[in-house]
Amino acid sequence: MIRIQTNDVDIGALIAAAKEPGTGAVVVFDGVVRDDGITEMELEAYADVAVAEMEKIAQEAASQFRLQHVDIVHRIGRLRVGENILIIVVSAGHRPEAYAGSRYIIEEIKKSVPIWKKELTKDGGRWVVGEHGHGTGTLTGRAGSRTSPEK
Amino acid sequence: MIRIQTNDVDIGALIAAAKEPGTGAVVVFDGVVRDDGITEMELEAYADVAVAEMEKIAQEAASQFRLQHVDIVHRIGRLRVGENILIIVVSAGHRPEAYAGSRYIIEEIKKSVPIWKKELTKDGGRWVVGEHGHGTGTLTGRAGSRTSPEK
Amino acid sequence: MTVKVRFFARFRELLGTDIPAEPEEGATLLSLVRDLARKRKEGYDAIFDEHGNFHEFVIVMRNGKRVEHGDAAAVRITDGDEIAVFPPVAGG
Amino acid sequence: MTVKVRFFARFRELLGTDIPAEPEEGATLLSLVRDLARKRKEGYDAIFDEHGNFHEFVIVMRNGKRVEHGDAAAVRITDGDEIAVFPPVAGG
Repeated sequence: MIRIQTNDVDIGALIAAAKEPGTGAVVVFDGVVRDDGITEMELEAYADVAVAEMEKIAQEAASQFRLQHVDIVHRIGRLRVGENILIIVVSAGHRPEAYAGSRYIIEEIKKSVPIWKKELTKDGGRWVVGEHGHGTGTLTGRAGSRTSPEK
Repeated sequence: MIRIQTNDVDIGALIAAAKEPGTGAVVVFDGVVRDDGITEMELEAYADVAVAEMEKIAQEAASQFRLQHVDIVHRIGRLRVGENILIIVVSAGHRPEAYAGSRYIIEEIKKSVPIWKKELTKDGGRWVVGEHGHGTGTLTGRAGSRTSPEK
Repeated sequence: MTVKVRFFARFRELLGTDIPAEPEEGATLLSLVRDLARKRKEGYDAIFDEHGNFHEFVIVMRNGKRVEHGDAAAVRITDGDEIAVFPPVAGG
Repeated sequence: MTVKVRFFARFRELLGTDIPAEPEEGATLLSLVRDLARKRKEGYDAIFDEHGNFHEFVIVMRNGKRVEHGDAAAVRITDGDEIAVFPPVAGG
């Protein structure tokens, strides 16, 4: 299940559904609104493209790390401190693949999925600068080479 | 919460309880009985020592990776394929610490916590050989230097 | 012809989003976005530099595919296109 | 004096566990475990080699603290001791 949604999700149910007969390890990443002196966080997505990109990331991770199941649920809308932003659930036969696959997915999401966050404070708000958002050309090169028409 | 128990645990509730005001990432490891041609798995523990050792590992992980919260629940008794064996829930301000801390804990548990698994098959059963259980002296050296009386 | 232009995040706050446009035949991706951004100087300056080129960090997509800045002046808009313009992503 | 000896996993299957024992004064950790293990050859052979030393992989604890094999012949048992003998761990 790869989704962008406003609602929260039942992580326990996702874990149960991620288990296949050969599953030996499930790893969950849960990204949470951190209390950086903010009141709330507002998230928006270019949803169609974001879901397509997350599906691509999930497929790449499944193939590269032999994952048996991948769920990615990214929430949008207004979230309070402590609320779940992003839940990644992966299962694999053994733990090295499960950890590595999970980590791969979050790092790729940070790089290339069109979602933005605004931290709301008492004085207004500030858009969060992405970890790859400094115009270094890394994102440009990667995303461009991956989705440009000549590919 | 560091526990050895027969019952399963509500992972969703553990995740919710792991969140502190500064939490930005929760990572869950869930070790599962894998279908390696077995019917069930039987686990036993030297419980007092196992809990003490897991508490030591949790404290070391919390300090080394600045974890805000650590839960370790290791189940014993008879478990079916797909059931949870070991649940590790950690929270941290940022994801690198959460992933690294979670991984540290599972690797240390494999090395030094006195728990054993027997795979039950149609033909009987076989004790699982630990990943560090080949008499290489690694375990001997580590555990010995850590818990020997002269320390 | 009718196309749609979507701005996101800070660009959306400055220029709106899901903007229907009816560019003339021959319009390019660059000319279309420039024309729309000109309605508010702050929005234009957020996306373009003083030479009228996209700032290095700006990401442009046409129908969900990334378009390199260097190609934006050559890519002709066609009927039904969805153009998206946004700052660096910050999800996760 | 009364002590308790706990075997785990395969050793438990072969020799039982939570075994109360009343060793004589001067008994050592090594002599105590040897005496108990002798009740079943398969159990003894699982724990000791042909020289009567612990197999390299065997782990021995006294009151929850690891005892090195080389010290087992020198460690004297005292009243209330809990001795544990087990194969390599395999949790997680």
